[in-house]
Amino acid sequence: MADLTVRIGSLVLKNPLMSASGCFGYGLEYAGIVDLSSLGAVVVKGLFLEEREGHPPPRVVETPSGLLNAIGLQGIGARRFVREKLPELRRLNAVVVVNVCGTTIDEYAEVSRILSDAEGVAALELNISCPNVREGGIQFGSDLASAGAVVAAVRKVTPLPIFPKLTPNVTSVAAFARAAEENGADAVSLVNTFLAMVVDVERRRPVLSNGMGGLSGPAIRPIAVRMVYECAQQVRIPVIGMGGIASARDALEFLIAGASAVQVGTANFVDPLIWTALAAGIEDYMIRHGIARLADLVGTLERGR
Amino acid sequence: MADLTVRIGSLVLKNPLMSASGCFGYGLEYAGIVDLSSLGAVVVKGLFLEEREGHPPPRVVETPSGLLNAIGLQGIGARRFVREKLPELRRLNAVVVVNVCGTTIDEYAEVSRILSDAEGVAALELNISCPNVREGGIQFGSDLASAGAVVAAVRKVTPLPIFPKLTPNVTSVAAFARAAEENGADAVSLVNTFLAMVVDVERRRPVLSNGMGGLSGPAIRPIAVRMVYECAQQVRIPVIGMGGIASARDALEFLIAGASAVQVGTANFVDPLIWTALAAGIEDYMIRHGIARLADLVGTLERGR
Amino acid sequence: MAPADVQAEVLGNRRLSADYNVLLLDAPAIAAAARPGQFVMIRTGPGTDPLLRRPFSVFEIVGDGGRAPSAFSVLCKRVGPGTERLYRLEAGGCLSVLGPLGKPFDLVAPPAEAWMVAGGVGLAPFAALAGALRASGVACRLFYGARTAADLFYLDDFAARGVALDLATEDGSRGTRGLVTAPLEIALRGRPAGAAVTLYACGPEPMLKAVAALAGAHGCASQVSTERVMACGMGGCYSCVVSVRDSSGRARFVRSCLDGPVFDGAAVAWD
Amino acid sequence: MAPADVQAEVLGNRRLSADYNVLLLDAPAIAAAARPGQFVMIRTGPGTDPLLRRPFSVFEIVGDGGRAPSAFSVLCKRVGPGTERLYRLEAGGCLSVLGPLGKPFDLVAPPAEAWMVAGGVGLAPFAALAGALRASGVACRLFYGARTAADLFYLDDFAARGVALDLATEDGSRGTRGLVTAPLEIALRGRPAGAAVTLYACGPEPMLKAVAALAGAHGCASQVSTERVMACGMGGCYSCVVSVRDSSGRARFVRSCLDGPVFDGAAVAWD
Ligand SMILES: Cc1cc2nc3c(=O)[nH]c(=O)nc-3n(C[C@H](O)[C@H](O)[C@H](O)COP(=O)(O)OP(=O)(O)OC[C@H]3O[C@@H](n4cnc5c(N)ncnc54)[C@H](O)[C@@H]3O)c2cc1C
Ligand SMILES: Cc1cc2nc3c(=O)[nH]c(=O)nc-3n(C[C@H](O)[C@H](O)[C@H](O)COP(=O)(O)OP(=O)(O)OC[C@H]3O[C@@H](n4cnc5c(N)ncnc54)[C@H](O)[C@@H]3O)c2cc1C
Ligand SMILES: Cc1cc2nc3c(=O)[nH]c(=O)nc-3n(C[C@H](O)[C@H](O)[C@H](O)COP(=O)(O)O)c2cc1C
Ligand SMILES: Cc1cc2nc3c(=O)[nH]c(=O)nc-3n(C[C@H](O)[C@H](O)[C@H](O)COP(=O)(O)O)c2cc1C
Ligand code: FES
Ligand code: FES
Repeated sequence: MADLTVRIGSLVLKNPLMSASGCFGYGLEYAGIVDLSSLGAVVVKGLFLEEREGHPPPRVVETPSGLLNAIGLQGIGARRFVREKLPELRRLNAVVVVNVCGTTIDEYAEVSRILSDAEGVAALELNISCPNVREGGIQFGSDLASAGAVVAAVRKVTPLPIFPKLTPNVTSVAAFARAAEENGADAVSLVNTFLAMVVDVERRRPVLSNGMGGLSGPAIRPIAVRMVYECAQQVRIPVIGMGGIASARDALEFLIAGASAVQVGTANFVDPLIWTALAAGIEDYMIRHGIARLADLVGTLERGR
Repeated sequence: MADLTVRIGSLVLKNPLMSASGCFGYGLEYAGIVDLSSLGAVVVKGLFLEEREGHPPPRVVETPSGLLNAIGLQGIGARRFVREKLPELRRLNAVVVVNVCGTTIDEYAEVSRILSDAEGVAALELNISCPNVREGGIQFGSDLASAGAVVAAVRKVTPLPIFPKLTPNVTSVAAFARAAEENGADAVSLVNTFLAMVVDVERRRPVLSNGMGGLSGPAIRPIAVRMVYECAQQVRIPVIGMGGIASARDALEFLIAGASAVQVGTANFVDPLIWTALAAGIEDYMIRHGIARLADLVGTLERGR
Repeated sequence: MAPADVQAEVLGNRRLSADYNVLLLDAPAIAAAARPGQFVMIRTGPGTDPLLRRPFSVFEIVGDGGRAPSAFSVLCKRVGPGTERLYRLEAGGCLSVLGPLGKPFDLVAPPAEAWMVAGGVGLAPFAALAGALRASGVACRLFYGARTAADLFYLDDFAARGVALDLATEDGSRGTRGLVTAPLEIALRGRPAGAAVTLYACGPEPMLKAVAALAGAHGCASQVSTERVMACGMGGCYSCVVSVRDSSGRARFVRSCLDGPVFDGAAVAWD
Repeated sequence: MAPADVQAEVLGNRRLSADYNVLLLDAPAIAAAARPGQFVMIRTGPGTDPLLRRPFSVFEIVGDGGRAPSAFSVLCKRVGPGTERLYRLEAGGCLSVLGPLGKPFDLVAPPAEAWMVAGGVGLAPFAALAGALRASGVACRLFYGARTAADLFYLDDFAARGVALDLATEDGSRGTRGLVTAPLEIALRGRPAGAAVTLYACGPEPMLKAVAALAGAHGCASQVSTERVMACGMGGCYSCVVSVRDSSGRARFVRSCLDGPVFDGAAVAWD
């Protein structure tokens, strides 16, 4: 049996598979069909301090091999999450990572503090890359100084591992990975969605009520793999890779390119039981290639032919 | 009958349809099955001053709804093009646009000069965005000052309409569109391909011999539409849009988002006779919506629901 | 009851017209658990274009003689690439089917009457609903509207179940000319005072809104089956929200795949 | 001759094994123009995944009695999503087919002999080639290798055309055990001095390289049909290059869809 454990800061995960934020609800929605404790970690929907309504529908539209969404971070807020969802997630032995949102640096810190004080949160993913809210999100994530400031501010208030989630909508994602590392991040996760738009040509309006949205799914996978590779070349902290993963082969692309762990978002919509196949496929590959520990596979891409 | 003519600088095209550079050879390859004079313009493969061998195969790999390529700008060079291809293209009444490449600003200017001196080149597209060559290309296209400098240098040596082709691999494509406008460009074209990578997991190497490549095709369309929209909002010169157009509906998305003309690349590989269907589909749409002139459709996207 | 993700064999594909077909799927786990008004998410084929599963109401639940249900059908209308694939499927093929999902209709009991209102493919949830209601002796009536007579399906089946039919077509080729809400309104006006009627509606959103309004105006309850783009069907994505008033009257976006697709017509905040 | 882009009806799909099938396509324009060694680009279905057309050699050219060819077939090996779709197609379906494309084989004339060397699905161009060569009285021999006996197809057809067969299988279940180049080498050694032989080869690249080397060593000409990923098949994209020496001996990348897929084995700069 291959050793699939992954270390991210002080956290040890039993395998490299995580649900991507916003694609797995609060985890509990899937508890009836997925053993949540079988995932390396359950990353839950992005949370602000307060509840949020999100955008009016239509919130999603399918594109060629992709999904465009502008949910607008509908959510119950950090406090209600701690009260209403966390106890059940703990009972199910889920390793819970919360995706932290904020409209100000103070809000990121405050949400992080609340979640750190609660029992049962394993790590914080800092969402500085959501393209679907005017304030916060991508506004922090596309400016090096702000991105660093968010990480530094959260670093001060929490002992939990933190990993900022980077936007792909920049010239150099790797520069943001370095800024994260320098400001005390334990890892970086990427990619969030690509800012994009679908036009309803009959109505001459965007299909989504919010106008633009974020593109995810297999369509973006080759770009995401490239970005993960670039970041992994430039930082020493672990990289958590995602973007279009829909099979063990896809996950292996990310791991070989340098991701220590991977997240699955859109593909979970198509195949909510994907986790078993992913774990089995990765393990099978490792056995076939004589790789005992996952860490020995991570970042083994050779350049040139 | 709807009026499909398009004006780009001093150039008037009979319709907004152009072949995308690198996806239509030198045009002549398709002369047996396509009436080249029926296209708004034929944009030929990128040309340096000298011949170029390009990268060893594999040069392309298919991705979900996309195509990743690293051809490496194999080409016959500007002088041979003028000698060997241009006369036949003129005979066929093609409106010829040449995609100009360079490893230095001087080379861009020199290639532009040679092409301007030749009889039968209608406009120059400045390729400052090819992700597949180390020198030149994207290196100019991802730095505002260099991009502006290339445009300014070419502007000095040619009376032909020039349109720099922008890379999508930057934080703000619109900033590059503005820089192009300020330096005398008659239009901008976008998007070139997205820097991306596919990993052969069995060999733990990139599938492409060059490592990374550029992603094109329907997969990228929603991102390209968004970028075209952003640029059209910020410049007064025409925007030539492309990225994954495979049907009249797709072309209309770009036109409505603000493109004055569109290019078709990858879809031409699938359907080399696509041009008739595109022209017919756009005309049909305009008649159905009571739009007499194409210019009255361009940029008519309404925001909000 | 947790949904199941099954590889269902296509037992038959009955093409009702150039656009409508009925797929019979061998899926005992889903057939046995499904309640009228619930839906399934179907992956229409391999590959990533189309990418997502598509939601379909459970149409008929098919028993194996007196034994437990072993199969169910979906009524499909061809509108795009996903339904195109389903239309072309041949018996013997296999489909990934996830379900049953969502909240079913609340079933009324006699003496209350059930009036079903279907617009086009909105007929889909009513075969199962009529079956369940008739089994408990509820008087049922189906108001069923479509473009034209050729788009009205399964009339004999509903009639054979003892469901009274009120038809409407936009072109007047069968039943009342116009929208189905017209005969519904007349029937509501004409019903004996005090007769308890619950309206069950499925169809285009303007129809649902009109039905909810008629229900309100005539003092009936209404249950409407909404249709939103659904990416996951499981509550994971928040794509499918409907604006619904809570007990305090405040409209909130709730996920129609979890809290619906059936809602109290009076609670929906129609826009 | 300009290629045609036709909507070809599938006249039949003969599944030879779990992985191989032969599609017969109704496409008079292509069938009439096609020469042995040319190929077609087939769109395997709607949608954008798979996105590109797939290249296939023209296998058999089928005449309508004595009249002009009206159909042709392709021999397909199932290796991925595109060939999977072609394997599953039923007669009556339609496919976009673009062709004929590329440079055909040069046909030798008697007394020169033609020895064809096929590895696996590399058999594909040789049915048409054998037909053309036999029609002009050229003595033909087919060296045909595959994994196992069950993967050797159309043996009777070639035999019936008067083609001598030399078989090889990797598992030894039929013919020589091992690679097909082994019996080829023996035959080259054993041939009468001065007998003019041209080798025609199609199969995996290492086989092509070996055949070209054998041809060189034994003073024969060789024509090899190369296989590259082809995005367009028309010369538009430069994806399909093969390194070929020009008259000055300099290796250059040339497009195998235009200047090939058939090349002089001696000119290819094998790596
Ligand atoms: C709970 C529920 C139950 C349902 N039950 C049934 C049922 O029983 N039977 C049934 O037939 N259907 C049912 N539906 C509807 C069914 O799910 C859809 O018809 C199906 O998903 C369409 O898939 P498609 O790929 O064929 O078409 P798609 O292409 O996904 O959608 C076609 C429709 O979407 C619009 N659209 C798509 N992309 C765009 C764009 N870029 N711009 C503008 N418009 C766009 C098109 O105009 C068209 O009307 C149900 C839906 C829900 C939510
Ligand atoms: C001129 C020419 C003539 C041909 N004639 C025939 C013929 O007559 N009959 C025939 O059966 N075939 C023929 N071929 C080959 C045929 O075109 C291919 O087998 C076909 O395109 C495969 O398509 P697919 O979608 O089934 O598989 P694909 O998925 O396109 O390709 C499958 C192969 O590509 C590799 N591959 C794909 N993606 C990746 C990746 N990300 N990393 C690593 N490897 C990858 C796979 O390992 C696999 O071996 C010919 C090819 C050429 C160039
Ligand atoms: C419907 C939807 C909602 C999302 N919500 C969030 C979110 O709340 N926070 C976040 O950081 N990312 C969010 N994302 C982005 C995903 O977590 C992920 O980064 C992206 O979808 C790429 O991965 P994928 O291609 O596997 O989906 C969302 C994505 C989708 C499709
Ligand atoms: C095989 C290939 C070769 C290309 N070569 C060039 C080139 O020489 N110069 C250039 O500016 N763009 C080149 N491009 C980019 C296209 O012109 C176009 O910008 C891009 O493919 C997006 O459009 P599409 O999705 O319609 O293909 C190439 C694209 C492909 C797929
Ligand atoms: S469809 Fe995903 S939450 Fe309802
Ligand atoms: S396949 Fe495009 S040039 Fe040969």
